Formats: sequence, structure tokens, C-alpha cells
Amino acid sequence: MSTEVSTDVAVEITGLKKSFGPLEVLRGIDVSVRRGEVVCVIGPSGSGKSTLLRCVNLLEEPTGGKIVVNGVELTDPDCDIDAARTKIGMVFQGFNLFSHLNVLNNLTVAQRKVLKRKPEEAQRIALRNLERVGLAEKAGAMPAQLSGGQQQRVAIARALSMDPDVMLFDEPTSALDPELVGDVLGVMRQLADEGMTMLVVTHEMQFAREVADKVLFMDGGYVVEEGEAAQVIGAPRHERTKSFLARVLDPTHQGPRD
Amino acid sequence: MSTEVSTDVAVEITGLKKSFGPLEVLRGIDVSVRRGEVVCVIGPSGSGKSTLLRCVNLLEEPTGGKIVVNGVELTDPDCDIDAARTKIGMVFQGFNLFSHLNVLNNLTVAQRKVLKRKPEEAQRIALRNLERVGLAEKAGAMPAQLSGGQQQRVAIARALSMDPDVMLFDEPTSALDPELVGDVLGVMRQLADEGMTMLVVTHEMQFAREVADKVLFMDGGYVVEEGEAAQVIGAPRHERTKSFLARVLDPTHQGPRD
Amino acid sequence: ATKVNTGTQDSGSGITLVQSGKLVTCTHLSYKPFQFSEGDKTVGFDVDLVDLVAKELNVTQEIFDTPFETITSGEVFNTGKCDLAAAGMTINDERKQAIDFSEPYFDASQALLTKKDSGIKGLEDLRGKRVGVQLETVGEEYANEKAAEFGYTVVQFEDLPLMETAVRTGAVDAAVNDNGVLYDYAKEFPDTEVTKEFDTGDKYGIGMKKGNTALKAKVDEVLKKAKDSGEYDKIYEKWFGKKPESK
Amino acid sequence: MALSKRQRAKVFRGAQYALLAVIALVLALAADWGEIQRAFFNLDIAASMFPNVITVALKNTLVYTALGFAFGLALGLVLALMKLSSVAPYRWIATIYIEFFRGVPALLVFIALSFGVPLAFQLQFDIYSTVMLALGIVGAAYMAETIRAGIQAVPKGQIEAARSLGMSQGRTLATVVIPQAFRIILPPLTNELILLTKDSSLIYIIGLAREQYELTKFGRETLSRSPSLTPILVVGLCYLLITLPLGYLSRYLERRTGGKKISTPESTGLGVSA
Amino acid sequence: MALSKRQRAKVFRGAQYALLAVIALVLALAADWGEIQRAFFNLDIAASMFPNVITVALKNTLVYTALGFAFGLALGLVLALMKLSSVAPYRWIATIYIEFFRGVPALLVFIALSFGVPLAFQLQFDIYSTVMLALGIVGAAYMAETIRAGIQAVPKGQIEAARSLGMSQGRTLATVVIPQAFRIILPPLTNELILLTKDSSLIYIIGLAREQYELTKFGRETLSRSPSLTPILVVGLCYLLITLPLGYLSRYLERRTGGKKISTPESTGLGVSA
Ligand SMILES: Nc1ncnc2c1ncn2[C@@H]1O[C@H](COP(=O)(O)OP(=O)(O)OP(=O)(O)O)[C@@H](O)[C@H]1O
Ligand SMILES: Nc1ncnc2c1ncn2[C@@H]1O[C@H](COP(=O)(O)OP(=O)(O)OP(=O)(O)O)[C@@H](O)[C@H]1O
Ligand SMILES: [Mg+2]
Ligand SMILES: [Mg+2]
Repeated sequence: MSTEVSTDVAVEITGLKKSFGPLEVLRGIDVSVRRGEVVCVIGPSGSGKSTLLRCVNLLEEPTGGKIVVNGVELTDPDCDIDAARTKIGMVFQGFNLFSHLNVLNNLTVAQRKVLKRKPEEAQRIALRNLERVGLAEKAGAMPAQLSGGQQQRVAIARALSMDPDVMLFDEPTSALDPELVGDVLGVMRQLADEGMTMLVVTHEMQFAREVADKVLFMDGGYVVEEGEAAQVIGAPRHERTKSFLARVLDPTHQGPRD
Repeated sequence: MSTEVSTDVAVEITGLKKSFGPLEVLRGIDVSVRRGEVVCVIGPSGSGKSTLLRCVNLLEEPTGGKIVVNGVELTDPDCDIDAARTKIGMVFQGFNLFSHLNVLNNLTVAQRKVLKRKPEEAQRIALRNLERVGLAEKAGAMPAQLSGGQQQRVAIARALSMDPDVMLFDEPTSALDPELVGDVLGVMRQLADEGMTMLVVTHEMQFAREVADKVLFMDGGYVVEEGEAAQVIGAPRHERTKSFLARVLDPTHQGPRD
Repeated sequence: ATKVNTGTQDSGSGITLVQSGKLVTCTHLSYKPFQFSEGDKTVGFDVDLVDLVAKELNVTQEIFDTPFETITSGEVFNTGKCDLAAAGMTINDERKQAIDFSEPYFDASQALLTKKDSGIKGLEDLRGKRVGVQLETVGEEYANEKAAEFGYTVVQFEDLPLMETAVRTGAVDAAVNDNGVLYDYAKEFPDTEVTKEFDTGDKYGIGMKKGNTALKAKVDEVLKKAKDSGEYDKIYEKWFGKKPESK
Repeated sequence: MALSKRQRAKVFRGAQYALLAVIALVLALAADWGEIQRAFFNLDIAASMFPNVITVALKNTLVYTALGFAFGLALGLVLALMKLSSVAPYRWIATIYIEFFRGVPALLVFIALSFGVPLAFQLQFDIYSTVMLALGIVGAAYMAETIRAGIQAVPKGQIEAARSLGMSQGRTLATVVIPQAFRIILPPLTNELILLTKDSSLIYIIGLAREQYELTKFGRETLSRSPSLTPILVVGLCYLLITLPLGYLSRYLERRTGGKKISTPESTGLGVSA
Repeated sequence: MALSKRQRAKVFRGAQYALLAVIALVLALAADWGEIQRAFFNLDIAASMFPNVITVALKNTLVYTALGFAFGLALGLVLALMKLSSVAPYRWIATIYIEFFRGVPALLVFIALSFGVPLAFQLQFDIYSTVMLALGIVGAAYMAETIRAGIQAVPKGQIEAARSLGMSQGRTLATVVIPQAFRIILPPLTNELILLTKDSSLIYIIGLAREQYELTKFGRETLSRSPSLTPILVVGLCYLLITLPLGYLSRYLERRTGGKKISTPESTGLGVSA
């Protein structure tokens, strides 16, 4: 299937462009994530963060540019994108657990149907990953019976069950009540510590500062600033980064809105 | 119709009780609002503030106690409650403009159908009140074409068009975007300055502090604390008032939730 | 789905039946006393006659109820729904173009059913009134022919019972249909009466698919045998309470 | 791997088109085209139906439907108000009526009404009254639940605002609730007009004079004279002339009113509520 | 003022009860009770209908409806997928089919199918096939739009989650979309089963042998022997035996699935979309 080339770079995005009709959302993005690296993407609403992430596993078809994940060029028309996606875990803002399946089946269905794992093996892997996110005892529950934080942790475990090389997170905690955010961030931090390659869109500056190896600031379809977490968040160079961070970090001193 | 007794007390609530089935929401409330006075009611969610207000114009039927507005006992079974309500303006959190009528007709319909005013007179009064809330130019608009703040100001004008003796406000700004709150509070402040008797449920502490003659703090179906605005908000005596105000005035230093 | 007319071959006679072992008879219920329901069976004069044919063919008769217009237009034969049709059906030229008939087996005429004491004695009393008929019957044709002359409105009903009931409810002032069925109805419901017969000289025939000469021959043969043997008279008396005046 | 997913998708799409072509071809070869033309598109027969199919049949279908709809709407409004009444017997009567007439076929109702009721009550109606009653009784059962749902879909805040301005319950109903409910129920009501148009095909059962024929009866009549499907096709198109524009209207109205969904028996099953 | 509002309300309520009583009284006096009993509740006639009304008529109604529903569901699913297809001709065919068969009365379809099609194509079907085709063709038009709406009501996030786990489009459809759509459409589908039960009253038009009678035909037949409304009432109650429980089921299922509303033609008018 995919010809895996051993390389230090997990995700390589070059000149990525994406338009929705006349709306140019990504205007030429270059990003490179190395194996084991945690990269956080920050930026104002509508700047194209989600679109970037969704392009990485081709949920959105790029209009231009090249995306290589683990040596496989996804933008090649002949790429087996379904196979490639099994190696790219994705966690959504809205959890998107399969609402008609219980937690365990949420974790096993793709293992069985896509990776063709045996039921017992799939279940074993599923339970191991549920344990990783601290929800082993919820294996039999239906998604609707879980809190948002628990659902999101199950969603992470579901992605992990496919043994991905890269994990993509799109604002995994934005839809959560404040007191449930911590659990999810904790799981993500633990993942990072275990050496998972991660590309994370988030508004949690504290998390970015502590966990990210690199932070990208996006605005208007461009990567405006890029660098170490401490530098981009602590001492931003660009005016737009500064004003964004001022608003996010100190919302009460926000100026009057239009 | 209503036998108006000249008295200094506009609203007199004695021993008011209200249960919804087994749930006792008001457990004996005594409140007295004097003519021209502005009374603000504050308290945590579910403490019964809305229920209290809705009892004052009998939108909820009290389970016990007595309510006298302008000398008319509303809780008397033989009271003409429809007539009494024309003297009590009510402004809702959700505006509740009649969605099938334009702004002008929202203000004239009850004048014509209930007070039996002539169309021209009703229109004149409506336009005067629209001017009071700064929306004279919106007379022809439909409610759906207005912003939340504009809708709420129209709702206030609608209530004022009935020439009420007392105005009840139930969290009039809670459903508004932050930048629209000011306009509505401005109109209310102006009303207070003009000497309107007002009973206001609000979370806007700044407004309560500056405008209210008296502040009631409700919790668990009782009035826990009552007094001058500066005292209740600035120097609360009761423990529950203190913790409530701490949470409302300084949300960032809130302790961990359960 | 099977192709039309691939039924079983009756050895020797050249008769092909649409369903093996069955003689399927199309009719339009109810047409008392020619065919109607009694208990959970369909019985009547026509049914007994066709039973003779079925016996001769060594099969059992099955009654198939279908809208009358689909019989007279030949649709039921062309779509292979039945072998023959016995439905108190008058032989006339228009129908002969669509289907084949056996030799006549019953003499009938048209008659007028009214409510008792309505004062309606004939078509001349019906000016400005409503006259019920049954869809696609000779009675309908007759009533339509005379409508202009006598100035009444023709109202069409789907079946005989609906038409007869309409006379009782007053929805129509009178109804025209074959004398046999109307007398039978008036006997059962004494608040109605037959006030007039129109001598149209109708003759009933058993219908079948155009060109099905083998079956026609068999039916004619059975009818003739029955008349000769007196079996026909017995059946006639069973359903009409008297012997036939002529054959 | 011989084919990438993308190539396979292309092949798959090609296969779909090919399948379509093959089916079309098989149909074309298998069918007897002469017979089909005679059966479906016999222009002589079609021509012979005009102008009566329009001036008599289509007109009558429209008139019958309109009569039934008007009566059904009035009766439906009464039933809806009864179902919302505080007087329990009214609620029971309305519920039984609605349950019964929604649960049995319209044909059965028509037979009962046109033959049973006149016999039982010694009443006699003219054709228009009978049609109005028959279609109206069936239509009222549909519409009652729609109207009730529409009334209940008017936001509570609207009623509270009216009451707190001093309007009485009746005044609130007339000034605020009914006008707003009406806009909510307009789309489903249009839809029930379509159902009623189709139900009007059953009134032949009550017995019709020639100039009272509606479309289906007219089609059957022509069919029995000339055995071809053409008459059915012609009257079928006449029905579409009514129902398609109404369908568009219903969807347009629904889009305009923001697609506020109400729970009516059409969408949720027989309305069973005590 | 003589009466307070509250007193007036009491008087008003009293008046409503009084009105009810008066209407009941008038009806009781005006009607000919003997005749009504004979007309509606003739026990002899009712008794004579058993057991055949159950063992033959009700059974056949159930069988016919089930056959039509099964075929209609299969055809409806195909049509729904065609309407969602990326291949335009499939969408056109499905749209035309749905528009046409939703816009014309079922009776017309039955007439066309039982007499027109066999003539045109020289095919002959047995009774069960004809019934299955006739009811199924009508039912498929209802159900196609329901199924399409149900499929489209499955949240996009569910599909994205499945795709990002590496499932192919077909696998996603089978594993995630169809199972979830099925739960959404179960209530409206139950409802369409009710409509189909009622439509089965029209299949007498295709011609039936005695042991093939369904309820309405059986009732009419009994009616012709004994002109009383009793047969109609008896078969009416038999229909309710089917439709009322289905109605309850539909509402129960809808409550259970959280009353997620989908836009189906039943609730929004004829589905007209290109
Ligand atoms: N499927 C789509 N069709 C059309 N426009 C889209 C689509 N998806 C996104 N957009 C537009 O693209 C722009 C960028 O969207 P995107 O969701 O990537 O922003 P974002 O940075 O993730 O914002 P947020 O922080 O609000 O999630 C927005 O203007 C959005 O409206
Ligand atoms: N119609 C009702 N039926 C049953 N319970 C009700 C009803 N209205 C209110 N309640 C209950 O009464 C309690 C008090 O409600 P109320 O709306 O008066 O509180 P509140 O102080 O206005 O709260 P908030 O600040 O959230 O508006 C709540 O527990 C609420 O659930
Ligand atoms: Mg986003
Ligand atoms: Mg409240």
C-alpha cells in the first residue's frame, strides 16, 4: 500500500491553498511537523485553522499545494487516501462519537472493518486505549450517557486504537464546560509525553505554552508567525499576534467592539 | 374598574408563597415598593426571582399570600386581573415582541383593543414612547429586523404605552450581546430618573448600585437580605449574599465547581 | 410474471385455461340474483350455469370480482385474469367488438325502480329529476338515450347495490337496470317498487376472449344440453321462483 | 495495487452510467413500442378528451376539493379548539373523532356518509353538500391536528406578553395566537389540500351525473370506451397541474416561515393524545 | 361591574357544559334511535361477518399492506440513493418518479397498473404480485423522500469521523449512515405504513376473488347484502385495530429518538427538488 519512507518529518505541508468558491481561506501554508513534535496552531476565528487541519487528512480537498504525511503524498491523485487516513488520528471539537454504538464498539468498529483486526484483538486494543484515557469502566456506555469531557476522551481513545502516526486535534476542548477541560488536556499532555506527533488547534494558551514544541499563529489564511511556544506566546513579534494574544489572555481589558 | 386608593405604596407583597407541584419556589416573601422607588432583586439562578416578578402581575397564580398593586388586591378572586394588568408593565428577558406585527402595531394593539383608545391617539402615544427609547425611526420595522437591544427597547416602549404605574423587568439584558446592554440600561436609568416605580430582576450589579433605591437578595425562596444598594452590594451582611456577590463580581477568582 | 395465455391445455378440446384446474369466472358483484354473496360463498343463477361448464371441463369454478367496465371492454381477458365472464351481461354490438359471447341464455328487459308511492310511473314523470344507472350497463345506455327526450339527469353508480341504495336514500328519484335484479330488490325492500318495464328485448350471454372459439363451443354445448335436459329450468326456478316463460 | 481509490471511483461512476445505458437499452428492446405508444400516448384518444377533461373534470375536482377544504378547515378549527379546551368532554369528542377518521380509509367514510347516514337519519343532501361533507369530514381530521399543533407552537412568551398587556384570554387568542398559528400551519395546510385533492378521486362512489364527473371518474369513463392508458395519463397530468404547484407553494411557505417544524400527525403518526 | 373576570370565566365554563348538554339532547331527540341502531349496530349483521372479517379480510389487508410496504421500502431506498447520487440522470429519474406518484391519486395508479401495464407489456402477474407492485409503487414515492431526508439528517460530523478513521464511502454508508438514518426515519416510516394500510382499501379495483377480499371490499360486499352501516362500522373498527397501535408506535418511537424532525413531503408538501 503506502510506501513508507523513513524520515524525520511526520507532516510536510508545502504551499497549501484552499478556496471555498470565491473565498480564499488558505493562501499558501508551509508547515513541517517532525516525528514526536507537538505543534499548536492558534489564531482568531475564521483564520483557517480548522481548514488547515482538515486538509491534512484530506477531509477538505486542497485547491493547491502538497501534503506529505509519513512520506505518503496525500495530494497525489493516485494515493489511497482511505489507507493513509488510518495512520492519521483526528479529534473533533464536537467529539463525533458514533451515536448508535456503545463506547467499546466506537473503538472497535474501524479496527475490525478497516484494519480487519480480529474482534478479540480489536477489543483488547480498545480496552487498553480506554484505560489510557481513564475510562475503562465506561466500555458499555452509550455516548449520550457520557459527559462532554468523557466523550472527548473516548474520541481520543478511538483515534489511538488505529495506532496512528500523527494525531490532529481541532479545538478539542472548546465545546466543553470549563471544569471538564482539564481532564482532556491532561490526556493530551500525557500523549505528548509519550512521544506522539501532534498537530493541535487550540485556544488554551496555557497548554500551548507548556506542551507545544512549536506554535503557529495564523491569520487571514497565512501563517503569520511561527516559533517556540515561549517566544510566540510570551514575546510575539508581529503586531497581529500581539493584539490577538492581548485579547485572548486578558479579555477584560478588551477595547470596545465595533 | 379598579378602585385606586391614593397611597404611598405602589406594590405590597405579603407572605407570598408559590409552589410548582411539590417544588416550593417562594416560601413567604414580603416586599413593599413605594411610589417612584426602584427596587432591584438579585440572587442566584433558581432562587425564585422570576417567579416573584411573575406573581406580581399574576402570570403565575400564587399559592398563598397577598399582592396589592396600587391599592388593588390582585389575589382577591373577584379582582379584574386583566384591567389591573394594564397598569403593570412587564418586560421579559426574551423581549416577546409580537412577531407578526410591526413595531408600531406592537405598541398600539393593546392600547386599541384593551384600553379602547382611538387609532390616532394610540399611534401618537406609541410614537412618543418610541422616541423615549430612541427608536422613532423603526416604527415600520418588523421585530425580526431589529437587534436584540432594539427589540428590548421596543418592548419597554410597548409597556410604557399603556401608561403603567409600575414597571417589572425580568433580567432585561441577560439575552443581549454585551455591547447592546448599555442602550437598554440607559433607557431604564432614564425611566428611573423620570420617577417610574420599578421592580427589576437583574445581574447588572453596576446598574443596581447606581440606580436602585433598594436591593433585595433572594435565595432558596426567601428574601435573605434587603437594604440600600450600597449596603447590600457593597457591604453584604449575610454569608450567602457575600459568596453570591463574590462569584458575580469577580468570576475569575471563583473556586472550583463541583 | 408469466406471459399471457400460458395456462394448461385441456386435453382434446383445445381449451386453454388461465389457471390450471380452475375455471375463472369474472363478474361484478353484487348482481342479485345472478351472482351475489350468501354466507361466505358467491351464489346465483349465473354461478349455477357456469358450474355446469366447469363440471363438464372437470375443473372447479372460481369467481373473480372486477369492475364491470373491465369486463365489457375485454381487459380482463386480454390481461389474462379470467376465462369467461358471467355477469348478467346483455349481448350488444359494442361489446361484441371487444369480446365474444355465448349463445343467449336469459331474456331480460330494462325496468324502472322507484320509491313506493313516488308517483313515478315512467320516464315521462322524471323531467328535472335524477335517474340512477349502473356503470357500463345496458340500462345506462338506455337511460342516456332517452335523457334528452324526457329531460332527466343520469347519475352513474359503480355497482348495483350502490345504485339501489341511492333510490332508497333519495339520492336519485329512480333507477334503470335489468328487470331481474330490480324485482328481486323490490321484493326484499318493500319501500321500493318496479313501476315500469321497457321492452328492450335484451339477451344475456356469457363472455369470453375474442377468438376463443374452443371455449365458446364448449359453453354453447353445455347451455344447449342444460336447456334440453331440463336442468336449466330447475336452476331458473331455484332463483326466480317460477319457470321460464320461453327458452 | 492495480487501481488507486480515485481511479476506482472513476471506474465506479463510469459503471453507473453504463448500467443506466444498459437498462435503458434492455427496456427499449424488450418493450413493444408500437403497443406502448398505443397504450400510453394515443393522441386521438387524448384529443377526444378535450375540452371536457378541463372544463368539466378538472373544474369539478377543483370545486369539490375547495368545498371540502373550506368545510374541513372550519370543522378542523372547531375540533382543534375542542381538543385544547379545558372542558374534558370536548377533548374526548375531538380525540375520538380525529382518531377514528384518521384511522379508516376515506373510501369507507364516503360510503358510510353517502349511503348510510341518509338512510339512518332520513336526510337527503344534494351532490355538493354530500361532497363537501364527505371530503370535509375526512379533511377536518387531518387539519384539526395541524391547527392544534400550530396553536401550541406559538411561543408561550407571546401569550404572556399579551396577557401582561391586559388582554383577556379570548382577545389573546384572536389577536396573537391565531394569526401566528396560521403562519406556522400554512405549509402543512397546503399539504393537506394536496391530500384532499387526491382524496377527491374517491367521490365517484357516491354516484355522479356526467357533468359532475371529477378527473379520475372521467378518466375511467374514457378508459372503458378506449382501452388505452392514455386517459389515465391525461388525467394524471391534470392532477399534477394542481398538486405540483401546491407542493412548490408549501415548500416555499415553509422556507419563508423559517421551516419551523410542528408535530402533526402527517409527520408523526396518528395523533393519539388524551 | 356585576361580575368579576373570574366569575365570568366560571359562567363561561358552565355555559360550555350547558351547550354540550343541549346539543346532546337535540341529537338524541332528533334522531330516530330505532333506525340508528338498525343502521349502525345491527348485531345480527355484525355476527354474520365473523369470523371471515378477521380470518379473510383483516388478514388479507395485513398481507397486502406488508407486501406493498416491503416492496415500497426496497424501491424507496433505491430511489432515495438515486436522488442522492452524483450521477445526474439517476437524480432526474428519481425526482420524476417521486413527483409523479406523489401527485396523482393512488386509485389512478392502481387502475393504470392492473389493466394498463399488462396490456402494454404483455405481462401477467398473479394477484399478490399486482398488489405488491401497486401498493409498493405508491408507497415507494412516500418512503423515498423520508429515507432521503433521514440520510441527510445524519450529522455530517458522524460521516467525517468515519472517513477520518479510514472508512471508505460505501463502508461509511453501511456502517454509520444507514443505521443512524434508520432510527431517524422509523417514526415517519411507521406513519407511511398507516397510509399504506388505508390505501389498501383501493385494491378491489384490480379485481379480487372472494378469498382475496380485503377489509373495505368485504365491508361493501356485506353492505350490499344487508344495507346497514354496521358492516362499515365493523370493518372501520378492524382498520383501527391496525392503525391505532401503529400510530401509538410511531409517536412512541419519535419520543424515544428525541423527536428529531426531518423534512419529509408528508410534513412539507410535495417534494419538489431538482
Ligand atoms: N465548507 C465550507 N464552505 C464555505 N466556507 C467555509 C467552509 N468551511 C469553512 N469556511 C470558511 O472558511 C473560513 C475559515 O474557516 P475555519 O473553520 O478554517 O476557521 P477557524 O480558524 O477554524 O475558525 P474558528 O476558530 O472559528 O473555528 C471561514 O470564513 C469559514 O466561514
Ligand atoms: N412553570 C414552572 N413549573 C415548574 N417549575 C418551575 C416553573 N417555573 C419555574 N420553576 C422552577 O422554580 C424555580 C425558580 O425559578 P425562577 O425562574 O423563578 O428562578 P430565577 O431566580 O428567576 O432563576 P434565573 O436567574 O435562572 O432566571 C426553579 O427551580 C425552576 O425550575
Ligand atoms: Mg475551527
Ligand atoms: Mg429568571
